[in-house]
Amino acid sequence: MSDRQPTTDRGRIRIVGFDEATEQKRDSDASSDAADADGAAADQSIASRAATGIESTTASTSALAQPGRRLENAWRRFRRNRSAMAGLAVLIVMTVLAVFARPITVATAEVTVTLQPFSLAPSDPAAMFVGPPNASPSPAHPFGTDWAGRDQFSRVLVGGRYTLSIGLVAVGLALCVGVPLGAIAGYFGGWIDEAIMRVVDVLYAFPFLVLAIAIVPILEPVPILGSGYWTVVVALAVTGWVGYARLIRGEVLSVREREYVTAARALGVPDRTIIRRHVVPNAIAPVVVQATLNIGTVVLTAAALGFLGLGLEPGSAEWGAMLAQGRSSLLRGDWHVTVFPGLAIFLFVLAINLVGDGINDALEPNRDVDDDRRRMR
Amino acid sequence: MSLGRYVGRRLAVTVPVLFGVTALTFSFVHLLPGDAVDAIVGFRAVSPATEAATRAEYHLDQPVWDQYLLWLRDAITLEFGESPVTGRDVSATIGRRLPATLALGGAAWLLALAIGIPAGIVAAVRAGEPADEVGRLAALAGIATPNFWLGLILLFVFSVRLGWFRVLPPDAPLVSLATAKFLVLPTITLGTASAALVMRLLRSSMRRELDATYVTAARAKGLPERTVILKHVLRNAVLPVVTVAGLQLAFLVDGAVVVEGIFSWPGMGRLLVQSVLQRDYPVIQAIVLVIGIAIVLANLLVDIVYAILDPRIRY
Amino acid sequence: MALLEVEDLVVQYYTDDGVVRAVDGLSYEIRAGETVGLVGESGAGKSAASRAVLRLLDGTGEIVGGEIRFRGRDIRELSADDLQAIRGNEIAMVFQDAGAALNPVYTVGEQIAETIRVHEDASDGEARNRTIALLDRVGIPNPAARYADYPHEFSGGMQQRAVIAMALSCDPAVLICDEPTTGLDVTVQAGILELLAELAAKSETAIQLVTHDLGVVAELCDRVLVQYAGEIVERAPVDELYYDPKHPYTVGLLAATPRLDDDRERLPTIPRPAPDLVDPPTGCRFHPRCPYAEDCCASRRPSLVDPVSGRPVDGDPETHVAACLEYTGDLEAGLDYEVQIRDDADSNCRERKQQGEPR
Amino acid sequence: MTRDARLHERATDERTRTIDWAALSHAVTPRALRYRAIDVGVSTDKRRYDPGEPVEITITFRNRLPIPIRIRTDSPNYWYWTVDGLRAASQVPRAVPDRPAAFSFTRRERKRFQRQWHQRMQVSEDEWQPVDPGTYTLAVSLTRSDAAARGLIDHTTIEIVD
Repeated sequence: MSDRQPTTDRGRIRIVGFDEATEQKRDSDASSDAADADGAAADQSIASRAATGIESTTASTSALAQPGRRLENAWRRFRRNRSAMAGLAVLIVMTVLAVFARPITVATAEVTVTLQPFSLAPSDPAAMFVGPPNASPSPAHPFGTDWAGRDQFSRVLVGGRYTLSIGLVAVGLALCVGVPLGAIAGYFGGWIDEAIMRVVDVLYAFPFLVLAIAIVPILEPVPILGSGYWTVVVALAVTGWVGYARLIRGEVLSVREREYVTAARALGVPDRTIIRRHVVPNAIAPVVVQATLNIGTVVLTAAALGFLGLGLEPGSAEWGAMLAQGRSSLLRGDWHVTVFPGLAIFLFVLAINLVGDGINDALEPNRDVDDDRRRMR
Repeated sequence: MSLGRYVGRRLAVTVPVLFGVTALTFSFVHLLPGDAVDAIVGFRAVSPATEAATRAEYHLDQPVWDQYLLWLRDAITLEFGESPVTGRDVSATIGRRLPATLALGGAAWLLALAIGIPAGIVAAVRAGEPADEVGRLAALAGIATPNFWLGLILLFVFSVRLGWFRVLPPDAPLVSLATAKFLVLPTITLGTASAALVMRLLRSSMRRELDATYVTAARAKGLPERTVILKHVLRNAVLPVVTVAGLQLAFLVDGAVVVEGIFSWPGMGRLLVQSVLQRDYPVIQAIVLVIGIAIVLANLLVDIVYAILDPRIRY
Repeated sequence: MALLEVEDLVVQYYTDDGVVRAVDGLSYEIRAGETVGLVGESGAGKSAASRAVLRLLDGTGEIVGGEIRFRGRDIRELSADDLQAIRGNEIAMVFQDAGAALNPVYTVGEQIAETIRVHEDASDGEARNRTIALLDRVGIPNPAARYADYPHEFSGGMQQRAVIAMALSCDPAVLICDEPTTGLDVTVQAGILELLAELAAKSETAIQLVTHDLGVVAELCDRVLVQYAGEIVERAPVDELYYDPKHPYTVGLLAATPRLDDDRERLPTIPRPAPDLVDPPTGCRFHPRCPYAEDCCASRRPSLVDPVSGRPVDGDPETHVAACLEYTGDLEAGLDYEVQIRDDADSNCRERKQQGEPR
Repeated sequence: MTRDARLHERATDERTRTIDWAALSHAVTPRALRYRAIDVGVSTDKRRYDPGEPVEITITFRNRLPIPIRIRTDSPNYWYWTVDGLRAASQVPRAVPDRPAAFSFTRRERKRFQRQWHQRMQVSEDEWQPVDPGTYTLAVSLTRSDAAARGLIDHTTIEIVD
């Protein structure tokens, strides 16, 4: 078989007639020739099927058709994600419980304004000996009491305030620092980029918690930070911004090269406007995802600080601090003191992770969140 | 570009970062409100003679730039002086604590890999099957569990209730059966979250690689399925896991700070917390410096290992 | 007995929409040393058919019927170990995208040597030497040095040559090439085709060449199988197929092939998209797109017959057969097309063939 | 090709999701509820057809519940349509493996598929015959032996008039 000469003269072959026949058939189709009618109809149906694909009607099909409604579409995708919605529900419940745990009042010298009068928690979290010390869970004290006879249930509810607000505020502050710095570094490049990124590299050399621990004694003597709450927040923000700066710089570097940015530059739009209007909005999605996931990290770190006895005043109803107090009770065999605050942290961090994964899938379905997680920590 | 030149370029970037780390650590006492001497002696009232001696010891009487260089010189020769709080030599204290932390961290790291890698492989190969579902839920729980809580629970169940792992005799040598046995709980506590991260990461990167054409091509060559998975897929899938190794180290150090406290393990983390509570600044400074440099070097090492594993990176 | 015999092969994929019959009753055989082309549009099930030979179907793909006999043994019945012993050793595959078919983290040499070590009792040194010889054979310059190069250091054409070297490493009896030149530059394509042609001419390896490009087939193949909607519609020695195509689908494909001296304003194309294999047309599957289709085409499925005698296929794979009702005398108007041979020197010199005058 | 696109979508979905809610939902949903959740429907574009005119058949499966539902089927060919009881208008049985598989729906999902019937019956491997004018029943059923008892079928009638 192999000794055959290859066909070299195929360049001279031409088919005549097929095309003409095709044209004829088209014409006859148009005049709905009976013989060809069903064949033609079959073709149409095949064509229409190929065009529409297999229609599996879900909300997204119509939504995707409309451009410029990214957030709305993202929300739709998010809503269809059951785990993310479950996580969100947990977060909402925890927030409501924390807010309505005890009344919130704003006191000035003369007047006291009550912002929120409800009180879900049965007793003041700081009140001692509302029950016997180290009591096991009972109807009166569903989560038991700690060594000082304080009601654990009330303390866990109120403790959510620390955790939730520290997480939100610290991440918010870190974003305010990290996003502008990272965007500037990525957009302008050159020595500005070098300078900012070297600082980022240096801060990156220190583990999150170690740096926060080391900063606490520096911040504590600063008078305006007061009770220790802000010490913790600032310590976490100072250590947290580097991750966002790094992340958004990388995004900006790729967005910067897109046509619409070049076009805006060519039109003489000021750099500030370009960064604000064009670059950051297109680079922000992974940052939003990271920020959400980082609330979990920050909450864990804040709880660790509380657990180590750093930052907040001793005896605060913060979940980490409560766990630290529970350690000695635990060694005596009283398990309940540590179970409930720990469970609360666990639930919160779990929910944040579910929501973060959901936001990632909603904003950028093709991006793997674990890829970013390794760029942050 | 050869591997050697890649390493050279990478080193060139590392040096300024190392300087930055030392500078930041140095400026630590100077960032404190008030006079640095007060910070160093721990905000106590001291005699003028002691103050002058401290000033001289820490070169506080010289311009800041010279102070830094002198401090750096001392740091390079591991001369951190004495702790004003305990009066002990800082280098010697750290030298005693460091092996304990390395032992705990190393054990936890090995545990994380020993659980994370096989679990990740199994979950990826059996994606969608019960083994995968269970693994994925376990990983999620592992990431969300605060390690101090996990430590307390383990302590309660295994030490208090079951009495398996009792307190460590204070004079037990680091390399001994008693120590190894005692280390079981802290290692599990510290390694769990890392194992979960490794598993998740490896699973998702293996899933991606399994779809690649080279996998079909490897099967078409007649390689056994084992070889296809362990030689071809795993080698590619492990790359993203290597990139996290540096972060994992930072993560482990963070964890060690907490876990050492729970289990009263005499390591650097516990020393750091004690020093912060006692405002023992020279010790804090030395610990932070050691950790910072260790992580910078570890990241350098990770990048080199990555370049060896991924030939594309060198070009 | 032919080397590779595929008989009545059926491959199915399962989707929510129903069963996709990617390959529906495919039969062919390849004898030692010959080169057979499998031609058709994308979506005709060519790749599924060739991957099924090594049981390498992806996703939900499954062989549900037929036999694939290699040297008389049914590949479908083989154990995993026996199958591995055949893959890469007796039957090897060349993939379409060479860049993706090479593992990026191993050297090209290692990936070739690995195949040799798996199948033969060769030492590392022997495997290495043989690999270098193979790289040389497929036309990679300076093979000893390139042995240690990684895939990304090779150009696209060189990667394809390396993949061919990998497939040849154990002197396979059958080489299945799945679109080996798609996605390459024209000049690089020519080089690869030359390499394959040389291989077909000089070695005893049988080649199954899967492509949508009739030009590639013309240069390499001894025989051609034309696949449409999972079925073979025409089978012929290569010259007969080009000079005397019998099935309207083949005619359409030929008409749509661009030529160097083309003076036509636009290329004729076969109208309408290929059919959905979830719900293939009744009768002749080509009838909705066929310009010569008549009523009977929708209700009777033509089988492969000798166009002259109208009798079903005999055992000889060299026989030119086509599946069109024209050849069983069922069409009234016949097929009206002609093949013109245009001579560069004298374009008036024509060989005119008129098909199927009304009987 | 749509199949590739869908496989890809499935793969990414499977990669990123945190919890397999479909499996969880399947595990906790009572069997009777699962069957009742799925609504099977078949419709045509018209009631009456001229001879030879293709019949456009639309098959719809709908999950009424806001939870994912999986239904076991006797074959990976999850469903089939019939004309007067003949599968896919054919008297020739098709080789479909009879191993169990699962037809999966996301919450409130509606799957819609189209088929065409050219008013021809397949009478043998290679032969189709046009049908005579008259009334024909088009039906769709999940591939389960108890589909009728479980309500997993639907049918409609059309008329072919000369």
